[in-house]
Amino acid sequence: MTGFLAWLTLIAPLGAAVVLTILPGLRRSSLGPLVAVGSVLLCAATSLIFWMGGKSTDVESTWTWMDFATGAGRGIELGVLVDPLSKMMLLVVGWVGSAIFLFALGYMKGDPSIGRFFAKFALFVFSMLGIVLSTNFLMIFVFWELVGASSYLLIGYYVDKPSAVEAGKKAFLTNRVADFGFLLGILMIWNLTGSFHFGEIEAAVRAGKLSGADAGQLALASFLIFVGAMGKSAQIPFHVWLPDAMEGPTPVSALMHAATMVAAGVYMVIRVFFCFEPLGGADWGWAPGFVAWTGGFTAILAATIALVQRDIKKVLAYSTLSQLGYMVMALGAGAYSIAMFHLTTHAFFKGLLFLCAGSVIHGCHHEQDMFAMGGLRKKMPVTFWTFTAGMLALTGICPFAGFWSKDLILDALHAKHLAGLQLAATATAGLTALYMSRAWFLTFFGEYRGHAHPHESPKVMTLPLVFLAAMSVVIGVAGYFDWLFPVQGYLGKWTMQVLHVNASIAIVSTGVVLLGYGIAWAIYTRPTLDRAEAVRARFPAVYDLLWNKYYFDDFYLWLVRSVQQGIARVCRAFEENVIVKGLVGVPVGFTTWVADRSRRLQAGRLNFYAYVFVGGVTVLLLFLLAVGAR
Amino acid sequence: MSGWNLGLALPEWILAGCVLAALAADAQGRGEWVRRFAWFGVLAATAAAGLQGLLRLDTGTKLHAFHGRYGLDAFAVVFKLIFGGTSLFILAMSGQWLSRVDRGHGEFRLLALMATLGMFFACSIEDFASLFVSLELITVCFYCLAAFKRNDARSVEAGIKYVILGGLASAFLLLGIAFLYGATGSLEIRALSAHADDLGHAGASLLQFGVLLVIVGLAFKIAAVPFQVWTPDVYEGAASPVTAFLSMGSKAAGFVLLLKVVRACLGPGADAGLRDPDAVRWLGLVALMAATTLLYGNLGAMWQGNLKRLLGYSSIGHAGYALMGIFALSEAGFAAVVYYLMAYLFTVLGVFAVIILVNGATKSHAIDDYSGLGRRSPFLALVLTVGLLSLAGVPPLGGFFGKFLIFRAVVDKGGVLAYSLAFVGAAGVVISLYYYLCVVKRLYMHEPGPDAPATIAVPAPMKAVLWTCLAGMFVLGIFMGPFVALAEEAARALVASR
Amino acid sequence: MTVGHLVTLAGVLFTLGMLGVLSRRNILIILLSVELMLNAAALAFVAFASYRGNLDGQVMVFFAIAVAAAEVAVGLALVIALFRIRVTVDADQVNLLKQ
Amino acid sequence: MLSLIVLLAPAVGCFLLFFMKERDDADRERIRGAATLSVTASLLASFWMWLAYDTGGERYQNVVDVSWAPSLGIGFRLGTDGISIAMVVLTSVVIWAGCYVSRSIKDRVKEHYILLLALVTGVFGVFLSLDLFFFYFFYEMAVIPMYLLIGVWGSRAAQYSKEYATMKLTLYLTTGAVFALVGLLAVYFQGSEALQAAGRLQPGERTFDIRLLGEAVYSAGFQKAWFPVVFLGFACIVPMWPLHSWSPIGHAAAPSSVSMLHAGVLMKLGAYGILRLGFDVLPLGAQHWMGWVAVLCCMNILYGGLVAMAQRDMKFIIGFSSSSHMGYVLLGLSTVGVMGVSGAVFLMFAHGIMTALAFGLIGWFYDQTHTRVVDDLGGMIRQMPFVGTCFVIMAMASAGLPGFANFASELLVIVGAWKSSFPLAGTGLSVPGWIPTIAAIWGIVISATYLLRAVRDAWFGPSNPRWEGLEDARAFRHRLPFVGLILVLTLTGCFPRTIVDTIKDGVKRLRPIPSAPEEAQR
Repeated sequence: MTGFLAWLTLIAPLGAAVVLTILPGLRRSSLGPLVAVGSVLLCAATSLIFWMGGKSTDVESTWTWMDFATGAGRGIELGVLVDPLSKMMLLVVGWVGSAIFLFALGYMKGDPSIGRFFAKFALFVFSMLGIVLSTNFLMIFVFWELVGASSYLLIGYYVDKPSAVEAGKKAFLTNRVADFGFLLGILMIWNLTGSFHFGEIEAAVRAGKLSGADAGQLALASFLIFVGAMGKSAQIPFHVWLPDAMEGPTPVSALMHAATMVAAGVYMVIRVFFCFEPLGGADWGWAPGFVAWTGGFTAILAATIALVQRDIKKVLAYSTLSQLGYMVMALGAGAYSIAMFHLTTHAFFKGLLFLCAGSVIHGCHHEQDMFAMGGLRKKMPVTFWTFTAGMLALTGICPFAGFWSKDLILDALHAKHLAGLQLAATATAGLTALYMSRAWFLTFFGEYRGHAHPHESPKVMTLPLVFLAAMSVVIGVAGYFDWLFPVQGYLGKWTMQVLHVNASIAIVSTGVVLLGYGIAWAIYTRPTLDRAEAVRARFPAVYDLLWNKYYFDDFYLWLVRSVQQGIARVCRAFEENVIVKGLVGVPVGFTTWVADRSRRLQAGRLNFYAYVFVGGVTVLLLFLLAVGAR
Repeated sequence: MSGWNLGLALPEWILAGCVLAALAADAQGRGEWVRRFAWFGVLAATAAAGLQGLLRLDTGTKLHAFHGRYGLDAFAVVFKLIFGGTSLFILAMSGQWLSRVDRGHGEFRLLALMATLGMFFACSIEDFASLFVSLELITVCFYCLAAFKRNDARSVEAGIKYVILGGLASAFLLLGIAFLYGATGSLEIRALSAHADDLGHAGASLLQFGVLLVIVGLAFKIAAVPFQVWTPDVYEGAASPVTAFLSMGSKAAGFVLLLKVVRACLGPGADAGLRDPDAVRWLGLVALMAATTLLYGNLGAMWQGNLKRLLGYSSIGHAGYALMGIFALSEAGFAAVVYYLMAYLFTVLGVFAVIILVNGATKSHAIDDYSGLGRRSPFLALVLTVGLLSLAGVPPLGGFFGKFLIFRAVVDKGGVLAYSLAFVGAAGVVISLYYYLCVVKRLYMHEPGPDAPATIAVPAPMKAVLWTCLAGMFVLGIFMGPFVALAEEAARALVASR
Repeated sequence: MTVGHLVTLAGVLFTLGMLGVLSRRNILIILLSVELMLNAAALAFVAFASYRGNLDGQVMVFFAIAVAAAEVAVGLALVIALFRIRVTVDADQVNLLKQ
Repeated sequence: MLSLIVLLAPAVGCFLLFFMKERDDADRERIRGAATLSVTASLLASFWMWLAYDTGGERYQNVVDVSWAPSLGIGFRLGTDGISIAMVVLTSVVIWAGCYVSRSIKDRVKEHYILLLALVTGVFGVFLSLDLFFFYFFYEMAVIPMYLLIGVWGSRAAQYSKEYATMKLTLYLTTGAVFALVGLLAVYFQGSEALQAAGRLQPGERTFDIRLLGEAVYSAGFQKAWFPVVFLGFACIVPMWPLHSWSPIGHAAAPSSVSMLHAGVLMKLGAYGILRLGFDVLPLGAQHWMGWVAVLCCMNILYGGLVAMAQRDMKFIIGFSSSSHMGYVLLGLSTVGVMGVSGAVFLMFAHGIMTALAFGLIGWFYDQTHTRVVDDLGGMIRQMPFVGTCFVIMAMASAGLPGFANFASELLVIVGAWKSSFPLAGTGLSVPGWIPTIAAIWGIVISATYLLRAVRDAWFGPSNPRWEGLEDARAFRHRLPFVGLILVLTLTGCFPRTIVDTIKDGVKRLRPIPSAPEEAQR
């Protein structure tokens, strides 16, 4: 029964997307978007059923996609795997997704092609569910590509905005480059363990069949798989596409670039954690270390860039990057359950923050620059309070969700004696507090600097805000104390060891956060923002570095424009000259030359013809005499 | 062997009778009767040859007349049918061409009839004397035909060139026959194969020298390199129906005689005149001639602006392919040559029929004047295109299957020489496709010139010729079963002939 | 006079005729040289006939003479036609058809 | 019997069209109707054959055997096995769509359809014939209609005139074909001798029957010597790397329906020829030489992709992307393993449909804008939403998005090639499987790049005032071909087993393929 339910959850959003694309009538009617929202609500409902069912609902059913012997009697399969990890992720996708879909109904009301938007949105949910429920590497790669494609379609939704189309292409290509590494990793793992299926690979790795050389190869393979995760979860070298992805409509940014899609990378690493710690003992090889340090760098870097952003969605985007860095640090430290817990809490409060930003933008008639807002707490009270709840959760103030999951990560780092990373994490917490409170003060305090007249968003938009705010308060506590939402014990094999918030670390982190609030209060509550200008004036070099995002974009642009195009032009030149003129030109030229020469033979004069005739006879005679004279 | 049994040479008697009757009618100035006698003569002769073939189909052996000087077997019957068909087409075409010429209708048809008689006779020769006579009869008739347009400098020049070079070739041929006669003591072609080993050193070299000179004479007739220099000029100079008759009739006659001589001295049978040490040399010689003829013909044609001259070069190329068939020196090889000539018959005559019609309207043979023919008269353009493609050897047309059989025979022979010849043949096909497609390009992809005439009228007999050629090309390309059997029957008869 | 001598004579005559064709510019002389070559061949026939002792060679001579006569007749007619049009019998002038 | 219908339907259609008059538009409609009817007949017959194919049963099904020239061993033998069924279905779908797309041809419509049907008859003939002679007969027959179609109805291709393009294409194909002919004849003779020795033929009797020639035992030396000849003859139509310069120009110059057929089907003739005559008849030669092909096809993939990136004409981009995709097919073939070769055949099918869709769409907007240069086609998606969406779908499929047949087949090729090793004949060393696979995967990234850039430049972005008046494919018969192709692409993409099982059944029986069932990595 649960197998059928799982397949239904997966197929429902696809059905909605297909129906909306095929039937233009439905797409144009107001009923269209409801079909898509219905399919996500169904997913939320089934995720709850699975959650309630506990152990009894763990099921795995497979369907042979193509039956070629890829090892251990298995062909290339698509399947559905419901186990504690995927149940938790289903909850996140289902509930956060439903909230965001409802919000989108309101947000996109005026848009002429709303049906097309919801078709693509449902397609995205289908691909996300595919990743969550996948049973083997090939299937997860298939849906990995689908998620990349649907993000391309959604980011580039406003087709006549060239920047949106460019951002969509950038997102797709960066993901595709990372997927290059991912596929290589998959193939290497298949080479080592002889199968794509997660269960069989884990058995092979656990059985310790891998000798010394294989362990090195497995480390390389796991690194390549992590490259795939870096692409999707926007870690350092592949992070450039996430900020530009803000070109898409806000519900897209909320669902994809905050809650679910970016989390897919973390989820996948948790799903195949056995590749990262083959020997189980202290010696983990270099892969997990690399993972941890990537997370650390991303966290710090993104936090610093967020300080100088003027667009509210960009701030939240870099905040997401920073939080993803946290999760990846947890993965590096082996604290998979804690990373999953942080992923869940982050999904809720980051989704909330994005929706609040959406509501603010909607209110100020698509104005996204914080410096053109201000004093909105009076005009948009619900948005203000829900934004505050989200901010507190994000920065990690005690009762709110962020506090519990972030501090557990700090404890995990401490337990693993990774002092450097722990320091970086704490610093990031401070910076997070700084830029979030900066955004908070600029948007909601002081006078309204814009020229639109902001108004509170309608009920259908504020309701999800309230729901998410409530969740971001409750979920932290419930998860930590294993009350409704048992994180620690629930994930079984993914739990390294049950951790408890260490009082001293908690005090230090809260102190740093409050420090951040104080600094932001000092700078950004002045009515004329003169102090903000003063700070920028004092450190011009630092400001420029941060504003240009450490010149990653410029480096990539140079890489594409000169290196790649250069090679392409060289190839084209090679094609036109060597192949067309050389390989083909030379024989043709030779033939025409010979033809021209032989034509001259017909000189037209009679005696000459007689000469040719007699010459011919002599040549034949000589040939006969010369070749094998008797 | 003995006995006159004159009845056997019925087709030749009919033709000779009609020639005399036509002469008499022409003397009295009744041109109409000359035409009737010509048509009757060719039709009756072909019918007779066909009947003889049917009647004696069962007996594998060869029948003789004139005391062994005249043989009749499947090989002779098949080629008589080919020559009969050719001259029927030529008579129809010349009828169309003569309508534009005021004088000399009678002479033209007479000469054509006599040439046909010579060809019929050439099929059944058994000895070198009749070989020489039939060859010369054909050639002298073509001397006059080539120069038929007396007041056109180019036609006369063509005639003169043909006469002088033809004379040179006949001289070499005669000397060759003399040496063979000296070596073997008898004029029989069969004698070549019988006496080879007991001639002693002097006799053998005399024999080889004689064979070489005979091959020189015949090579001139089929326009193989290095004796092909005359072909482009004569083809361009002579009138279109004459060029058609030259490219088909005289070339096929040359091949008939060459096949008989090659069978006797080099042929596949154990009783070949030139035994192994020499056979390799002669094989190399034939291969060399085939390859150079092939390449010269195709390369020469690449730059031609005049369609008739282009067809002259292409006919050299086709001689090269037929020589490849002879190079194979096997029953399959000879069958391939016979089939190749069958396919060549319909193809080249179809193309020349179109040339005559178009020339009648545009008064020029330049390829540029053919531009846009596809729009002006689609049927002519279609026949010309199909003809050119069949010349190039593109399926589903006869030309392709002819070339296919030739390649099959050459590859069957095996050995480095054969494979390299096959690859040269392959290159030839590609080059030939290029210049044929250049003409096709003119027909369809270029717009008609400002002064180009509108649709060209096609009188009834010419329409019949065009449809028959078109049908012939497709039938020989697709339903090739029966025709292949016919060709193999002829080849078997040739190889088995004693 | 053995066969060898006669054949050599025929060969010499044949070569002379050939040289005449190659070098002379007047078409009539060229025709003449062609005739000479044909007769040389006929001579060779007679030589071999006497050597072989049967009459086939002799008969062949008649054929050769008949053919040579036919050929020269046509050749002369053409030369007259050429003269009427081009008023020349010079072989080098006869080069309208080339390339 | 079905194979006869598939072959004769277009042939009869082509013949009947001769007798139709083309005086006014009503006639033209009747001509189009007749052509489409004859093509639909072969479409239905091929689908019937596909559905009625019983996996695991007789190797060659729907066999027709008529002796044609018995003394030479030529017989009119038709039949299908797993591989040829996939190709026949591909051809019928592409020509069916091609006939609809050809509606935009206005002048000399009768000749256009006659030549189109003749071309298709040739292609069907190649895929169906089990006789070496008729295989070559139909293979050569397809070349000349292509020449006239491009020459008369084609368009300028960048700096090359259409006459140059079509002449180059025809000469290339003919050179390859004639080169292969010598090899085929050698196989014909050697095979007949081997069969005579094995007693399956009377002494002196020879046969062109591919089934028998496939079972003859050739000497290893012979196979190794003659495989390159046959392979190179067919490789220049695939096109393999150094011999590919005709294909992009040919694509660009051809009218849309012809370039659909050309890119969609003609390029598969070469690969099919390699499979049917190279692999099945000369297995040792295949295993010996295919290592080099793996190296060359890396150039095919990377080089084709990079040059496509520097192109500005849309048809050139698709043309070079086709040669890059055919690189995958060659990689799949060079693995000489069940998964690799099945992936290659499935990719031939998928790529055929996808390229046909691409050229159909390009043809649609080219007829109105008369320019294909990507820079001056801006923001057309506003005026042509339907065609635009189809183009994006096509670009996605071409870039290897799952859910389309291209991804599934490329996956098979890559997984198949990963573990196989490629011995380099003559040098003794062998290339490990992962090097060409890395090039292949990187090729996917490159293809995504230039396709999305083309889509962005041509379709998205601010709407260019020049293209105000463009009208979209609204009428049903205008949309039918595109919808049909996308449907086939998605159905075989989501449920690949429907066609891959048929192909696998055909590939398994090829001689060089190791048939060990538990052959894990192959």
